[in-house]
Amino acid sequence: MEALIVNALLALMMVSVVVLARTRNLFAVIVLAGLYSFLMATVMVALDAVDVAMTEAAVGAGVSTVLLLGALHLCRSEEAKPAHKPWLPLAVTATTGLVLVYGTWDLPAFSDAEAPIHKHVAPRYLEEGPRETGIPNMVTAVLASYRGYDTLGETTVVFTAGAGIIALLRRRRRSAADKEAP
Amino acid sequence: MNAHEHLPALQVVLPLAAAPLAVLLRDRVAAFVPVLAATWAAFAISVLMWLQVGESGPISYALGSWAPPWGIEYRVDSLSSLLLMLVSGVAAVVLPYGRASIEREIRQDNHALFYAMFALCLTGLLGIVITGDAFNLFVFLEISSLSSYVLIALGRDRRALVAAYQYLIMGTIRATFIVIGVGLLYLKTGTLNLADMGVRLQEMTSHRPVLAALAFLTVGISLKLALFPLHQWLPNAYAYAPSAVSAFLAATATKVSVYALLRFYFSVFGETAVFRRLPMEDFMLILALAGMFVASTVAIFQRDLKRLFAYSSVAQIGYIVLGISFDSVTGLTATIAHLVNHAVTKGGLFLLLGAAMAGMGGITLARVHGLGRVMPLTAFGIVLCGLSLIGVPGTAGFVSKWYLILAALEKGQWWLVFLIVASSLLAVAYVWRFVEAAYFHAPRADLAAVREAPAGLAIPAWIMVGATIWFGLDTSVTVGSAARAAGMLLRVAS
Amino acid sequence: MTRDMVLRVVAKLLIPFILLFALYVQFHGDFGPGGGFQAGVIFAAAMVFYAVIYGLDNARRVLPDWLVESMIAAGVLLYLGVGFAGLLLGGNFLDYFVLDPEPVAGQHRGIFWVEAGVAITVSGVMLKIFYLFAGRGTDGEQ
Amino acid sequence: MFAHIWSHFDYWAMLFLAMAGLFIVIARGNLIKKLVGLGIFQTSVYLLYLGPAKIVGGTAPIVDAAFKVYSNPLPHVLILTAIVVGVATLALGLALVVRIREAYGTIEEDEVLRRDVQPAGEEAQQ
Repeated sequence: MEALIVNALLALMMVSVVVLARTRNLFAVIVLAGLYSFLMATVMVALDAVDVAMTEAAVGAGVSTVLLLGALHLCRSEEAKPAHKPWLPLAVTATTGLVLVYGTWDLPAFSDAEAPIHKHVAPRYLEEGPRETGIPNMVTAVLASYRGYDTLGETTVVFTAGAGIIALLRRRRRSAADKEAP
Repeated sequence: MNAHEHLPALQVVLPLAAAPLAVLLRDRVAAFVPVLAATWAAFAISVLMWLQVGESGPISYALGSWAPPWGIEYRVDSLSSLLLMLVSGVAAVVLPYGRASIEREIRQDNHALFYAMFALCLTGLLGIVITGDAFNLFVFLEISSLSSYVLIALGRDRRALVAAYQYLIMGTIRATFIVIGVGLLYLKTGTLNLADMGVRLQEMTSHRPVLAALAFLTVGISLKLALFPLHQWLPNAYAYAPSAVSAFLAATATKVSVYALLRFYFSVFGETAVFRRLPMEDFMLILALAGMFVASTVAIFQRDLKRLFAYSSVAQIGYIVLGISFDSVTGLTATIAHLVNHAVTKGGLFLLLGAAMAGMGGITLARVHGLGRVMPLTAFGIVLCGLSLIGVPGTAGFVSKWYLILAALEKGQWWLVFLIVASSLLAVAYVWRFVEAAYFHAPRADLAAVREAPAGLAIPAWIMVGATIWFGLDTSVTVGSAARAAGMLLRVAS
Repeated sequence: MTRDMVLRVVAKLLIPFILLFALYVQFHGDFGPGGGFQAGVIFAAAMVFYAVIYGLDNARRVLPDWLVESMIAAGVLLYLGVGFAGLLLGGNFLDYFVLDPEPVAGQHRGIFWVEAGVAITVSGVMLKIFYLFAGRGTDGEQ
Repeated sequence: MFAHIWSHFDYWAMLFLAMAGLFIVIARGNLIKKLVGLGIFQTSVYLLYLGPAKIVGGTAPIVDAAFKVYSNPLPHVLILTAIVVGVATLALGLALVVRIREAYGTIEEDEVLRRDVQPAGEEAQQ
C-alpha cells in the first residue's frame, strides 16, 4: 500500500514535468514547478522523511516559487520558440539516462531492509543516538551533531548566496541617499 | 587547547570565519584585514602540516569528535598537504594584488563583499582538498562554486554576467552529477567516508552501480576540470572576471578538481577498478591529446590575451590528464608536479595580464602593441611565463614535461614523446603572438605615456614569476612531494 | 502596501502567531520535524507578509538593511563560535561534549546554539533577498 | 521486467525526472526556464537518496519506545543539505538573470549572445 501511494505520486510528478517542459508561458511554468515541489514534499512524507518534506514544502514550493515569480516580474518575459532542433541535448540526456538505467538496475529494491545503507553507519545513529545526544529526532541529531560540520557548510552556502546577491543587486549608495532626500 | 593538534580544522575554519567578519565590518579597509590575516595564517598552517606529514605520516582529524565513518573526517596526506599549500599559497599572493587591482575594477561599496567572497572561495577549495568525506566534499565544492560565480560576475564587462550565469548552470549540473555518483556509491556501501568506501568497494568494483558512479564522477569532475571537450565555460569565465579572480581561479580551481579526480580514482575506486577493468587509459589519453592540440590551436587565433591564455589552460590540463593516463608512478609524478608548476605559471601570467590591463586599459593583442617598451618589466614577465608554458629548460614547465616524457618512454611510447614536443610548438606559436605584439609594434599614440605597473600589482606577480623560475631550477619541493604523493596513490613504497 | 482595513487587521493578528510558530519549529526540532533552517524560513515569511501588507518601507523600518545584513553574518559567526568553544574547552572543532560537564547536556547546548545560528543566517538571507528583489521593482527602471 | 520496474519504481521515476530536467536546462534558451529545469534535475536526485532510505512499515526516525523500525535518517540529513544548496543556487542564478535582463534587455540566451557579437565590439571603441 505504501509503495502504491509513493509510486502514484511519482507518476503524477512525471506528468507535471512533461507538461512543464512543453509550456512556454513562464508564469504557468513557475506554477507547475511549485506543484512539482509540492508533490515532491508529499512523496517525502510518504517516504518517512518528514523533516525533509517540511523543508521542501517551505523552500521548493514556497521560497523558490516566490523568488521565481519575483524574477519574472522584473524580467517580464515569455519563452521564445526554440530556434533549432534539440538533437544535441536529446543525445546528452539519453546518454545520461542510459547510464542511470545501467547504474540503478542492480541497486537494492524498494524497502529492502538488508541494503548496505541500513546495515552500516546508520544503525549506530538509531541505536546509540538518543543516548549519545539526548535527542529523539535522529535527523536533528545527525544534522546538528554527528554531521554538524556539513551543516556549518550548508549555512555557509546560504551565507555565500546571500552576500553574493547583495553584491549583485545592491544599488549604489548614492541612489539610496537621493531617495531619502526629498 | 593544543593548537598544533587542531591545524586541520583551523586550515579551513579561519578563512571561513574571515568572510562573515568582512561582511560585518562593511568598510573596505577594515574588511581586508581579517581576510588577509586568515589567508596568510592558512598558508602558514598548510606549510606546518606539510612538514608534519613529511615527518610522521597522514593526519586524521575527527570533526565534532565523532569517529569516522559516523562523523566527518579531515585527512591530510602527502597529496592533500601539497595541494593545501598550493591553494593557500596562491591565495596569499593574489589577495594583496586583489586589493590593488579591484580599486580600478570593482565599485567601492562592493570591496568588502569581494574580500568575503574571496575568503569563501578559498575556504571551499581548501575544504574540498582536506575532507575525507564524500558529501562534505560536495558541500565545500558548492561554497567554492557559488563564491566564484559571484566573483566572476563582479567583472566590469556585462559579458561577465553571462559568463557567470553559464558557469552557474555548468557548475550545478556538474555538482549534481557528483551527487548522483556519490549517491550510487553510498547506496552500495552505506558509508560516506572516502577511505571506508574504498575498503568496502574492493569486492564490488565490477558491479554496475559502481561503474555508473565512476562515469558520473568522471564526467562531473571533468566538467569542473575543463577537460576537453567539456571546457566551454572556462575561457569566458576567465576572460571577463576581475584580474585577481582570473589569476586565482586559473591557478587553483582546476587543480583542485584534478585532485578530486585522483582522490576518487585511486583512494576510492582503486587503481585496479579504474584502469584494469575499463579502457580508461586509452580514453583519457585521447581526450588529453585532443585537448593539447585543439585548445592550443584555438588559442593561437584569439585576439584577447586573457582568452588566449585561458585556452592555453585547457591545453595544459591535457598534459595533466595525460600523466594520469599512464597509470604509473612517473606519470602521476608528472601530473602532480604539473599541478603546481602550471599553477604558479598561470597565476603569474594572469596577474601580469591584469597589470598590463591596468596600464593599457585592455588586453586585446591590438592594444598591447609596444607593451615591451612602455611596461618592460610586465612584458618580460609575461614572456618568462610563456617560456614555462612552452617548457623551455630552466622554467617550471620544463620539469613537468620532462617527467611526462620519461613516463612515455617507460611505456615505450615513442610517438607520444613526439606529440608532446609537437604540442609545445603550438605553445611557441601562441606565445609568439604576444611577443610580436609587445616587442615588434610601436605603442598606440595615446598609450605611449603609460608607465610600468605600480608595486602593489608588480610585486605579487613577480613572486609568482620567481616561483616559476625557482621550481624550474630546484625541483626538491615540487617533484619531491609529487613523487611521494604518487607513490602513496599507487600504494608503492617510495 | 494595501489600504484594505480588514487585511491590515488580520495581518496584525496573524503575524504574532506566525512568529510563534517559527519559534515552535525552532525549539521543537529536537522532538519532531523542524529546526533552524525551517524556522528561519518561516520567520522571514512573517516579515515578507508584513512587508506585503504594510509596505516595503515600513518593513525596512522594523528590520533595517544594516540589521538584516548583520544577521546574515552573525548566524555563521555564532555557528563558528560554538565550534571554537569546543576547541577552547579542550575538544575538537565542533565538539559539543566538552561544552558542559555532563556530555549529553553539552550536546544539547551545542545543538541549541548551532540551530540558532542557522535560523539567524537563513532568515537574514531570505529577508535580504526579498528586500533586494522587491526594491528592484519599485525604485528601479525609472 | 515488470516486477523489476515496480520494485525499482523510485529509481525509474528519478531517472525520468533527471533526464527531463537536464533536457530543459540544455535545450531551452530562456534563462528562467533553464533555472527551473536545473531545479528539477537537482530535486530528482533527492529520490535516489530518499527512496532507498524508506522501509515499509517503518516510521520517521524520531526514536520512541512505541516503534521498532525506522527509516534511515542519514539520507534525510544529506538531502536537507542538498535542498538548501539548491535554493541558494536558484536565488543566485535569478539575481544574475535580473542583472542580465537589465544589461541586455532580454533573457533569451541566443539573443543575449547575439547582442554581444557586434563586430563593433571593443576594437571599435579604441
